[in-house]
Amino acid sequence: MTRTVPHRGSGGRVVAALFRFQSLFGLVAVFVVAVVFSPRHDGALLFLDGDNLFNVVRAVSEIGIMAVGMTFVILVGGIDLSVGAVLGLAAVGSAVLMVDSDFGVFAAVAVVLLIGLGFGFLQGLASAVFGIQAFIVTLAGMQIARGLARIWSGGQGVAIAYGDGPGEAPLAFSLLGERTFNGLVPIPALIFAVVAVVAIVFLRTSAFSRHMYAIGGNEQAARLSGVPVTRVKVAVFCICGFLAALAGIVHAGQLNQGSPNDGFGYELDAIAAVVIGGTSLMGGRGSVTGTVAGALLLGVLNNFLGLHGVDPNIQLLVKGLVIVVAAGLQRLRPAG
Amino acid sequence: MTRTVPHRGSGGRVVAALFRFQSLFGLVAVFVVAVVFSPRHDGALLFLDGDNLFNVVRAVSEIGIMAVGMTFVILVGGIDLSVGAVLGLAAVGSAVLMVDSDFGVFAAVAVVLLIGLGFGFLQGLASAVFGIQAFIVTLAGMQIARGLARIWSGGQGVAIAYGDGPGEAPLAFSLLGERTFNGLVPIPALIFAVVAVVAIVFLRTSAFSRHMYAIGGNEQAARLSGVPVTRVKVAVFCICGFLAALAGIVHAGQLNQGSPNDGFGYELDAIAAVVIGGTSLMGGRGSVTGTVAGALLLGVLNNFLGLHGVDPNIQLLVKGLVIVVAAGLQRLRPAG
Amino acid sequence: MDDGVSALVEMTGISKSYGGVHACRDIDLTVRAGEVHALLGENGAGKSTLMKVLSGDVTDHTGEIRVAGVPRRFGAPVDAQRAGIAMIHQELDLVPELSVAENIFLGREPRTRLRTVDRRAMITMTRGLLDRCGVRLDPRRPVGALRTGEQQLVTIAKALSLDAQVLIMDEPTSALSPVEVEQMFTVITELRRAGAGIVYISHRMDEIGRIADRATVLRNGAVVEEFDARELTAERAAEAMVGRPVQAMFRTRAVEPGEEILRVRDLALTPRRARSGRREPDGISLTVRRGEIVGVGGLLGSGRTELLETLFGAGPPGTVRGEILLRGRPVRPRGPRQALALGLAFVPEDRRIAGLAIDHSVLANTVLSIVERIATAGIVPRARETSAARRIVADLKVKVGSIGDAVGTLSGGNQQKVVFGRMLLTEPLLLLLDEPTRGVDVGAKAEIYALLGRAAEQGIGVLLASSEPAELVGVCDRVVVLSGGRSVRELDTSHAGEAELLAASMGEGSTAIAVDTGGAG
Amino acid sequence: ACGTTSENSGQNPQPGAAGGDACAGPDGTYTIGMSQANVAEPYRERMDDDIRTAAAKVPQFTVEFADAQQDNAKQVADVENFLTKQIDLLIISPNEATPLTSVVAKAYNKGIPVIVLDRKVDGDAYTTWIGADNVEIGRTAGKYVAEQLLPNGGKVGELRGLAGSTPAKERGDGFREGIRGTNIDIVTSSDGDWLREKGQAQADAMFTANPDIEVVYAHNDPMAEGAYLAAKAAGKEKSLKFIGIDGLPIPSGGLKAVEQGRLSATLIYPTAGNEAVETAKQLLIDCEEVPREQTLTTELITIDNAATVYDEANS
Ligand SMILES: Nc1ncnc2c1ncn2[C@@H]1O[C@H](COP(=O)(O)OP(=O)(O)OP(=O)(O)O)[C@@H](O)[C@H]1O
Ligand SMILES: Nc1ncnc2c1ncn2[C@@H]1O[C@H](COP(=O)(O)OP(=O)(O)OP(=O)(O)O)[C@@H](O)[C@H]1O
Ligand SMILES: [Mg+2]
Ligand SMILES: [Mg+2]
Repeated sequence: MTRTVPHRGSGGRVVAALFRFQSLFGLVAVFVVAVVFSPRHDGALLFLDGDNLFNVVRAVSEIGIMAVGMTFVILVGGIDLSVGAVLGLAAVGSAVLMVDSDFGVFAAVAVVLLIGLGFGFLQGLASAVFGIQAFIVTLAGMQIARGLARIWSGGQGVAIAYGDGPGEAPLAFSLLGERTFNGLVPIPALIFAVVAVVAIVFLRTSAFSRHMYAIGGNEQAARLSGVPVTRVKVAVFCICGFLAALAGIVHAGQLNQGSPNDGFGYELDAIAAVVIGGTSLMGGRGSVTGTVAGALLLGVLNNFLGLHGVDPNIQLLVKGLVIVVAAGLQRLRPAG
Repeated sequence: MTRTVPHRGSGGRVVAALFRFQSLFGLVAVFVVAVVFSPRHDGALLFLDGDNLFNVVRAVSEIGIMAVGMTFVILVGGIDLSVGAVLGLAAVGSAVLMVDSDFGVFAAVAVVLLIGLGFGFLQGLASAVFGIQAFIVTLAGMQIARGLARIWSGGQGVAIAYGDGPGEAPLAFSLLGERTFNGLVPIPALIFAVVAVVAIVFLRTSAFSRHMYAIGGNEQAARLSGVPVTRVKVAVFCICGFLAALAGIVHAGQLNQGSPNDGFGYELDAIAAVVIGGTSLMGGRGSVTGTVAGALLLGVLNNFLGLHGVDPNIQLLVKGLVIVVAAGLQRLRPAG
Repeated sequence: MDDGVSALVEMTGISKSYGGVHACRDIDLTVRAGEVHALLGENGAGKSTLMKVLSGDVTDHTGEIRVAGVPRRFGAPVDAQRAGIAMIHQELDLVPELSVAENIFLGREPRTRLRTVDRRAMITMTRGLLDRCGVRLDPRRPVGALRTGEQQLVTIAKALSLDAQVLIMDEPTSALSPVEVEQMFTVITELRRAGAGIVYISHRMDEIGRIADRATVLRNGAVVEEFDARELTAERAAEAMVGRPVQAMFRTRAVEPGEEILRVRDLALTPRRARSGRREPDGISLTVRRGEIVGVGGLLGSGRTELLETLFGAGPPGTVRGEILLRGRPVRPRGPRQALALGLAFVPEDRRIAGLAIDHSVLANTVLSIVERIATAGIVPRARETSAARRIVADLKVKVGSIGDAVGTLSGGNQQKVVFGRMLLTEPLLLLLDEPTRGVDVGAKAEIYALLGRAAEQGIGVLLASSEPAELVGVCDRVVVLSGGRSVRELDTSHAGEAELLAASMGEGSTAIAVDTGGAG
Repeated sequence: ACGTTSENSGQNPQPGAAGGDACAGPDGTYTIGMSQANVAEPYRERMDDDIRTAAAKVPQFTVEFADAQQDNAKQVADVENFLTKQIDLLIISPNEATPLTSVVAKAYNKGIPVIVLDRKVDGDAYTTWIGADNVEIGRTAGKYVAEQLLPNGGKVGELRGLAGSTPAKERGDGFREGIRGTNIDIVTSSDGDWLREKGQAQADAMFTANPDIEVVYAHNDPMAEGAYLAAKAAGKEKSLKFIGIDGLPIPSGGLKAVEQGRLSATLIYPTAGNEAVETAKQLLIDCEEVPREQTLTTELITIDNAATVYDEANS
């Protein structure tokens, strides 16, 4: 009988619509700055050079793939500090399996992805079933993955040589370092795009994703509504581990090597991408679209600073400030 | 009238009393293992050697000092990833001020502590006033502090030579590398102890600490109860920055050098110490006693593994597992 | 007992304890088809716990549950839902970030053929459910943006969506005003007619006589009496719950109001950033004098909460127009801290969200607002702290084992008293109370009213917002009625009664609330 | 595990070529991109500094620096950025060999002369490599210990660089070659991760567990300094000998440590910064051929020559 209709003016509606794309604000801003202040060469804007733009995407593809998985974990209120180390483990795994153990590409990739998934699974168990805080579980997981990678690789980077002989990896794997569509689109960028699109669609349409949001928003309510909280949490860590391993495979393929130190510190970049994209570290709020925007923002920023040859130390300052400002932009959203 | 007095048997009471010291369980366990499996020399347990024990404390003193500040930040539900970088900035600052700018010890120390405090203040502002998540603010702060340290030092470690001449630091500063009480107790360990005791007393008795716990427990309720939430949060970041700077001074004094890369990754150790000590990353629950125990646990573990000359890769695995188990022990607390 | 009506649920010998607390001891309870079974008892009597056992939330209990004659053991809430048992929880368990529709179908999302969520079906079905409850809400709005009362309606719709044979309603009306309560009763009647069994928990005694068929009274975790509810009077029920006659609930004392403490004239707030779902003050005038209890009445969303928040400086930042005079001096509280310093005290509506740090001790929660005051040089003397807490716990008769216990283990009413006590310790001039007896049992209510009376006698002014007309009329000297953020009427309760209050609330000047008398839709 | 990639071998590289069109003589202006693996190691920061100082003396040169922060992938992106900007010459000090090989080849095949410093890349798609031989340095250190410090044999503790890094392996292997056939035992090895504080903490444990160590061989000077501090705390600094590697001519470097008597010796690990700029000059301004490999020699520094070498380096 009661009606409590919220009256919004049409102006409010426009603002509201605009703010739906708020996670893109930072990216757009940085992009515009990068274009306007792009260095030129023979009058052409170097930043807008097709190759350069694809370089940007390629450069962020690994962080981006990991950040998608990280978004999932953060949405349920967790965090995964192990992704960088899992990337390293996966890179080593791909190299060792193909080079030393003579696995085929598919076998190696499958095994490595399973390892990532399994690693995520164990972390998920520790955090969801035994109730140990995800931060500390994955901090420990990071060390363990790094240790395993060192042991497996014998402590040294394992170079991947291609060919049919023993000790050589199938040429197919080197595709990861190539470009497609007339040599324009790097394969890693393509993989990132596919992962992102699948994740976005998944988040929008699946019941599982509703459960994720619910757990992050109010775990108790989710449990009472019959959401299989533990299972969802564990699954989310599995996905994150899986994607970190995928990023590791891409890494190895791009660099023709798997080194145990690969991916060092990547977890922080991945988390930064997620947060800049507007996902709350408290869980329950955020999107993969935002994460992709966040990753691209970091990429454009790196590229822009690099193109200008900004002193690396100043780069640190600028990047720090941009991250804070971009995260601050997320706060402008009108409440409600 | 209903009485809902919780009747605890005396057995329950003992258990409850025991669990008050739960944060020490892990430390005790690791300590016992370290003693029992200590390498021997002429029949004496090397681990229990007085020098060795003090070495352990000295080695964790920097992490310990930072972890005390980190405890404060985490208690109000925040986190500070910048402490490692602030340590580096402070180490550089001490060296540069004394060596290049001819500051006296007290002036240099005062300025550096103020820098740490100011850095914490800015981060506190960004997080408490502008509502940007502490994780991301301090992640950016980490980069900024690192950049500043690199710029200030010119990228190279600044050696501290002692003497009265220009370009030489006052001899008093070298005390930080010395031991007192018959050359037994390292000064850094003493500083750590003083910081810890002050913090423990402060947390137990002060009105300010009641406010901290309240904010971590329920920020909105704290605000409505008249707790100056913003001020407390900012203050807590100031304290954390201050202590990180203190750790940086200790670092420079011990190593006779301030290098911009000092303290790299220390933030994770500090957080690990806090969490192993039973402080919840959600805020509102925890103690400095636990943190001290956590830091010592990490130190004993490192020392033990080092004494045995365990393969560094295996060390990573062991440390990871111990961290998870120690954090898991915190979960044993009986409900209620 | 067996009068031919089939028992949907039989619980026998149910016991459950938390640590040393026996929340339920050997309880038998049956729920029959087509009945509304009221479950009564003081705060902490074990009502919620018993129902959590039935709904599969609490699983480590002893005793047996039979559903339609078949013994069942639930491992999780889903199991109970599958067995046809749904529960509306006392603490609103919704996910703020999800929309109304998503909340209602959480865990049971309708799927398309591609196994994706069928959003369109979900929204249509939600509309239907909300219509049934008589609420017009956009199913796509996030629940976090809804008022407490609206959220309560959503939980009701959610429970309805389960099409449960047995529906447990744990204080479903605590945040509702009379209009919505009526609507809900219509729904309950419908359900009953369809053969569902309903367990109804409420501390509003007048509701019990109206809606319930049978009543079971718990005390100390055990069943003490069963009634035919239709002949149950409020007094009789209260006596059964408390175990002795309850003295007159509302005070009868004639007030001798003193000097004016608070004068609000044409108060209006334009928030810097508009937040949907809020009704900021838009022209409110009222006065409170020493020793006076002034009520704030109105419908859901009339702006009572927002008025109190604005006075306390806890509202959103924005431009305040009009005047607030505290003892004749103009003030403009910028925040709770400043308001407290001025002698204001505020007890918020939702104690879990805004009142308490649930894991912290009763002690820590009680003295929070005065730790600075009792500290010397920033150091809080433990003795003073505990004595203050002990005193207030004794004064308010808070039922707690030791002041070191976590406040989350107290019953709802006792939690409410802790928040109340914290504010009394600040020795305020003016108490701002927002639904202070929400979820509080009759006995405790009487205590709180007595307490208010005592506070008033000491010269404290009280401004009390409430959705319960009986409370406003019974406790307050005057009632200011709000509508659409304006003060539209002022009633003198020595002349006016509940009927007039209701009429005034629903009357003129309302923009936010359109009362639709023609049923749903 | 050092494989090679074959993908650039078809590109017909010209070893030692002057880069053809790259050379525009003294009238041109040149942008040089310097891609550094990381600047967290003092040695590499010094390399950058040397390049900066040397290039400042060549008016035609502007140098831009990039810091890969120990990340192969970032270094690839850094080089790509340089290519986008169409630099005239690339100097790169690779983080690791294989991962950088293909991007270096890409630059080289575009006609950009590439000077590789310190660590090599695989294959031969670069113009020239300048660096020192870590195995040789380790061997020299070993011989010094065998001949000067412990002629009658004795026990050595080793502080290793970061596990998994090539120099750590090479400096360790070389040292073992240098002491082969003597009575010297490496009784313990710990990872100091190149860091002073890590060296100190590891040495603490090392001295406790092995009180009879006489010499500490550290893979770099900072770790040797850390070990010295640990010894000092244990009151053993007089009876122990410390040797390090790098010998950086900076105030916090090994030369000063030797001069001031904390370290017995250090071995110069040349940064090749000056040589790189010199080579760039030959390639771009003088249009000369350069040798494919320029191996720089190390120098053993003891208290006798520390001060002189320091002054020379900073003159
Ligand atoms: N999670 C818990 N931990 C410890 N004790 C609890 C817990 N939940 C309830 N209790 C205790 O169990 C008893 C019964 O609580 P319950 O919530 O069932 O009361 P209730 O009858 O629903 O009261 P109210 O009317 O206030 O809602 C109380 O003494 C309460 O303190
Ligand atoms: N969009 C929103 N954002 C923040 N808080 C909100 C929002 N909507 C409602 N609230 C809060 O919910 C409470 C109001 O809900 P409730 O249903 O209790 O209203 P009420 O008390 O019946 O009506 P009122 O107090 O306005 O007369 C207030 O605390 C208000 O601040
Ligand atoms: Mg209850
Ligand atoms: Mg209200």
